[in-house]
Amino acid sequence: MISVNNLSKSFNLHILGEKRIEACRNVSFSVPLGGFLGLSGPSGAGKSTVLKCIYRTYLPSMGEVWYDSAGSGRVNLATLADREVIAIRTREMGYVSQFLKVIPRVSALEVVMEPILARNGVTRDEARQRAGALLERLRIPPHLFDAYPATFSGGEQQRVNIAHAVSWKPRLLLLDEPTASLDRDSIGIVLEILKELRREGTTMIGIFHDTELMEEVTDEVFPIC
Amino acid sequence: MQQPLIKVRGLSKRFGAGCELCLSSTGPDRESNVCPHCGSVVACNDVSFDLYRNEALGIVGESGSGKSTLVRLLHFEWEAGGGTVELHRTAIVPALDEIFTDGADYSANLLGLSPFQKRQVRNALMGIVYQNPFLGLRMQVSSGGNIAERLLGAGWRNIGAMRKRSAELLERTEIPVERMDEPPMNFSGGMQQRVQIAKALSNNPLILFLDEVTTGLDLSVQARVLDLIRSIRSEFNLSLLVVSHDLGVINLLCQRTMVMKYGRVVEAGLTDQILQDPQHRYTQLLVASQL
Amino acid sequence: MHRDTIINDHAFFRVLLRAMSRPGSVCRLPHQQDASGTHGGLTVMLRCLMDHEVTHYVADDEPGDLSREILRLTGSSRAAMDTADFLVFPTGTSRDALAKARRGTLEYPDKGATVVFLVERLGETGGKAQLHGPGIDGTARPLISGLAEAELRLLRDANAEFPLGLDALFLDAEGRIMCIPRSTRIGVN
Amino acid sequence: MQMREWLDHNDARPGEDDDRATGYPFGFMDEGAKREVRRSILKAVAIPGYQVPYGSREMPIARGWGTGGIQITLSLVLPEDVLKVIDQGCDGSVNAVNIKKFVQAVADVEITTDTRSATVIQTRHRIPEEPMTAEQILVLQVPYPEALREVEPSEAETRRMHAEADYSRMWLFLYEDIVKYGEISISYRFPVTVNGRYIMDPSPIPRWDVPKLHMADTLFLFGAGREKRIYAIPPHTRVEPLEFEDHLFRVEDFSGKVCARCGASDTFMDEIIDNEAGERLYYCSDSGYCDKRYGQCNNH
Amino acid sequence: MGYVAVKGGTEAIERACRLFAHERMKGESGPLEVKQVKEQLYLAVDRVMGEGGLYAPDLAALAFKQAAGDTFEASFMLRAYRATQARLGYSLPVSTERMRVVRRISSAFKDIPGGQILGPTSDYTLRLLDFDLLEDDDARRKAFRERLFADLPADAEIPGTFPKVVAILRREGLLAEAASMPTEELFDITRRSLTFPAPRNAALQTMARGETGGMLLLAYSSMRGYGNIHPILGELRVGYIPLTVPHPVTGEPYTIGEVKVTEAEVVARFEGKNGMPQFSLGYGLCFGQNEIKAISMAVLDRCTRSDQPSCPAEDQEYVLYHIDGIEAMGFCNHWKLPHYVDFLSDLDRLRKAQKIARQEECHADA
Amino acid sequence: MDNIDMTAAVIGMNDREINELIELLATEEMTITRPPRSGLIMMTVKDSFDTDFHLGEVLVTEATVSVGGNEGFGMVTGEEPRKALARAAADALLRAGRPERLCEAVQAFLSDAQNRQTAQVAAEAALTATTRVSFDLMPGA
Repeated sequence: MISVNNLSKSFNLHILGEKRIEACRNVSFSVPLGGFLGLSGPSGAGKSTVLKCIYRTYLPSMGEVWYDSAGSGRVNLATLADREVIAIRTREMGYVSQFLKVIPRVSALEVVMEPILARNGVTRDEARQRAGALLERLRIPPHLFDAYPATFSGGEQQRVNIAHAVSWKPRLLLLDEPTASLDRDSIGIVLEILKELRREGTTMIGIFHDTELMEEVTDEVFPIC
Repeated sequence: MQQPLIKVRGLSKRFGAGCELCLSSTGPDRESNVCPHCGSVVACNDVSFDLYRNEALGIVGESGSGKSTLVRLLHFEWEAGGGTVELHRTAIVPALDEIFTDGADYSANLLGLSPFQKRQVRNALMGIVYQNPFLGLRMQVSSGGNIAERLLGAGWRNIGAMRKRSAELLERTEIPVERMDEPPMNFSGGMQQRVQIAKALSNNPLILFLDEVTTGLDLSVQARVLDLIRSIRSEFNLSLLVVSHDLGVINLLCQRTMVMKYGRVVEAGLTDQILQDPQHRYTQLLVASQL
Repeated sequence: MHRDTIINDHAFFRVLLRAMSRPGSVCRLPHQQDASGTHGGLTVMLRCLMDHEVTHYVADDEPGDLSREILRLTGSSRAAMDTADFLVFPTGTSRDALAKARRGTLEYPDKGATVVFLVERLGETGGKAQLHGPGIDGTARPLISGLAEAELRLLRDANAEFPLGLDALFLDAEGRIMCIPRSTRIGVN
Repeated sequence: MQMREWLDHNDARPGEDDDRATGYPFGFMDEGAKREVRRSILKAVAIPGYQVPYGSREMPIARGWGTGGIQITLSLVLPEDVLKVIDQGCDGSVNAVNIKKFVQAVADVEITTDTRSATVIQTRHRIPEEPMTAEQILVLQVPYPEALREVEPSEAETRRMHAEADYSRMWLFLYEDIVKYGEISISYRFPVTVNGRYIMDPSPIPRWDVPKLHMADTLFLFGAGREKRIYAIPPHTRVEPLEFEDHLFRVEDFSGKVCARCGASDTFMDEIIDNEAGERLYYCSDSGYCDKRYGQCNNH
Repeated sequence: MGYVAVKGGTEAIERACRLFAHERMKGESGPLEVKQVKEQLYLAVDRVMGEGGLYAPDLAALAFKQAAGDTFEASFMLRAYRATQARLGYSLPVSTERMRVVRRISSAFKDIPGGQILGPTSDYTLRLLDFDLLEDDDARRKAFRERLFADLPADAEIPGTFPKVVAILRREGLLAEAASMPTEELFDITRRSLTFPAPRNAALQTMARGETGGMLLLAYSSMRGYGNIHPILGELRVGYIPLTVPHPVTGEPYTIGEVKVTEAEVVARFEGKNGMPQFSLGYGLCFGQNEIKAISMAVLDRCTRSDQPSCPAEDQEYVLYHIDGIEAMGFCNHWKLPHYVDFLSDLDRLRKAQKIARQEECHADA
Repeated sequence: MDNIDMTAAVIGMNDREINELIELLATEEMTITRPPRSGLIMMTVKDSFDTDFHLGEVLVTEATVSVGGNEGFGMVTGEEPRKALARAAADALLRAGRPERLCEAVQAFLSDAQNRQTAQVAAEAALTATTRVSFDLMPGA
């Protein structure tokens, strides 16, 4: 479903005297539909870079990222037009970062409702119900639903972040250390949710701090060095 | 794939007599938009982009980059020096029938219309919010009157109906309706911006131009205005063109961004890519100094 | 200028004014001693309006006699059809010149040209075209014999974007005039 | 003429025995000036409500005293015309008398105070009460031809507004009035829309007279000498005062007022302070009409 | 009380006109000859001709006498007079380089080619009342003239033409070239109504017949601070220029007389067009000797060419619409005419608005 | 004698002189083809940018006179019917070139007037010249 061919990414820092930083080099792998690939490697090896290149937050320097899109057919995400990338992000591709990108002055519940409302074509009430259930499952106490996540603890923020990413059931989900700041119980719940998603057909690529954990959820681990 | 609502190609504007060397002597590489040979200012040159329905496109750059010029050209306030702006058929309203030839997907070049037709296009499709509320509002005229002016321009002739509509919009933009008959002069900067937004929304526009709308406002006030813009965007199905020198504003509102410098577009891309993987030297500087 | 000539110009203008403010109605010009034939009546009529400050164009005027006559009597010089202030069509046809004549600008619509057609005969009723608009009480259907078939349609097209347009004046062989200014809506098939 | 002959006739120094007041040509103005005015009048008639700029000439009466109206009158007047001149409704008013004297001297016309028998009426600030006919021309003197000047001082900008029919600021002005005062505060010079296109200043006539412009039998010509504009309303032309669906145009209210002289109760009235106690009396503003009614009452 | 509408105005008007004439005549002095006005009050005559837009010294003197010394009224009479006169034609364009100079100074340079010629001017007189003029008579005048001509130095001669100071600046590239000015259609404001932006030649024509005081006021506002023009007089000239028309038959230049004019060229702050900083020039020219007007005109010419007007004197429409003395005085005077109807209509509106306000108060109280 | 001088000479004449000149001219058969009439000439000038503009109008008088089929044109500034006529008549006469005796007399008359005027203008110019500021060079300069 997704195949990365010879992906390289380097940064050209014009303002630091044309300094060049190589972030990853000649990475190739592929993931079948419904598969879950883990990326491993030492810190600084370029695992996050690969995910960001797939999501197109980074522009790949070389190589291809072929993706079998439900809406647009087979496309190369490395060179796809911005508007189409947005379309794929909107309809198919989710991304969970290490930290919640806090949208100011939006309540926890609304953060989670927003993608459901925007993508799944359900009523506001239904979206609210789904978002509430998900948050509750991730052990966010209901009295925090209407509070702004900016005021939450790190763990709480990350759980809201995960809820936001999975709530709309994306077709492809990119996970960049989603469990890094979570306690053991919460990690368990997150893994359960990911397994459910897989059962419903979501393809995933993930980076996990904990190799055991990674091996537990993924089909295959691809080392990057 | 959806077709763009407006297609902008080669939009250019020069102030001054101009000479053959203007274009080659200005731009980001030359670190100037003033032609050293004839003194003309190349305010913007060869700008092309598409704006889609219900999307927010950011234009970022410092003052003199040409980003506000772009808005003035698209809003028909200034005469463009060159380029085309075409409108998709789906934007058609009865008053604009004539600018489409039978069956064409896109209208005639809007920049070539008569001033009268441009006014009709603007009245039917566009709204604008300026950084300086003095440009967008009549400070001595009541807030309700400010909104009514656009309705009057669209042919409304019923005081009661206009006041009802004004009240709705003011309420939506969180201005106390009992202050409807007060002039914006009496209001704080944030309130003035919200009256501007109400006025810009009065004709149910498809396209809303936001020109540095939060610049100069207190942080807390900025936040309220931005929240309002975010919520009306989806509510009114607007296409936004957001001009700002503030990457935070762009990041919050826009999925796609263009970076301008000395009248040229130096980089365009997904907003998160522009912020996290800026390509052009100038963008890198901008991002580095912002974060 | 002689007093009688001055008063004569006033009288011509009064008829012109009446005709222009009541489109479709046929008015008779004052009797003219020195008006020899149609052209004589025309130039004497034009004298109350034209001088060296304005230009004219005459169609179908190969040796240029009529143009010279206008210059002699009024001081108005000749200009191209797309710049002239007054256009004269002595044979009742503009040969599409109407489409090229100056229609003014939105800022200055008064820069639109005045066109004069010489026709055979004018009548108050019996015409095909229906005229509506300012100066007309209801509908006017003037008869214009000797006007080329296409002209009214050309005039209607030239006047489609009010206030841009042309103001037309028709003069017949017996010294009758009738006007169709740009404010008049012309219904022709 | 032989030179000797000329010398015999013109022996005195020129100017000494030459009565300049009567030495002026018919219609006073030089013919070039009249032609310019006439061309402008015809364009004005053809584009109802549009202000035609013209090269206004100086007249021997001051700018602002009716030079625009006079130039129109002088460029169309005929010796057989019967002229009526009114100012504020009154034939005997200072300015009216001056203008009458002047036109009579240079055009040899008959003067009347009777609206019915006049062929050309020049007026300042009033339209006669008696309905006018298709045979008459009413020439109005205009101090400010630009209705939009109220909201915009720049000529370049008002011209643009007219070009684009961009009238929302004028309408806004009325809206604000209603919000502030519950009533449109424009008393005279009430703006009108002519033929559905141009907003026009009807000259400083009271609102009372505005409806007389609508679908009239008469041609109205407006002359602004100082501002150098001529405009017109042809007969049978729609002239609609600016109004809102829920705030209609209204004329001055004279309900219950009766002319103390002729007894009319359906005319525009002058209000006269009768005594030091400030008691009011009302008289017809149209003195010619009042005279006529008064004469009829006293004869019967 | 009887009928009070203003009637019988005719008689009163006649009498008022006669009374005005009487005021001029009732004193004991002998009648003022028009020739005396023309020769002895020549600056007033010059001003009237300039503002009237008509060069006719005899008529201007007559108008000045008839107006009892009111220059507004007098120039107004000239304007009205010209409305009755046919336009016989246009002169050939004449350059002031052909001026027969009677006065010529520059405040930019100490000495200039041709020299500073002070000519007839009151600039250097002490503004003390000269009581000798009370004793003015033919004998004294004769003696004065004889004295004046008696001590003429033998070598007192004056060149036929003088080089222009601005030409010197131009040669050095310090001043914008003539070619920098756009070529525009020649406008005649006496034939056509001004339209904006007005071509520069129309602006110059308007100012040439503008009212001296009004132009001074606007120019002064710019010199003083509402604007930024600090004029240095490149050159000020007074003198006579020939009036030449094409001969009606041969078309050859045919000189029909001389016209006295004042010309001012002011040099103002430089501008950086075309990459090269240069001085810019303002130009003033008017009928007769009227130096205040010529300088004011030059300043306003420069001001109204500003790219971005920032004060009244730089706003072309503002300047050109408000400097005509005849229009301004006429309109000011017209407020003396009755406005009964307007005022009554005003009253009606005010009473209505008050009634509404009172009703609202009642509602609020209730 | 060219046109310019003739105009200047006629304009500079006083009433007595102009009457004398006309009497002199009227000894010959002269037809006034257009009697003197006043009117306006719009004076066009050039400013320092070579921009032409209209300075204002000048009151003039014009007339045409014919002598033996030769048309003479006279135009002078001011309301001066006699001067215009004299100017036109002199023009016509000198164009016709006869009678020679009269031509000579008129030329002599005009040239006398011109000489008187030239002297007067020179005297005025000399007076003006005395107001020239003389800048003495500083010692050592």
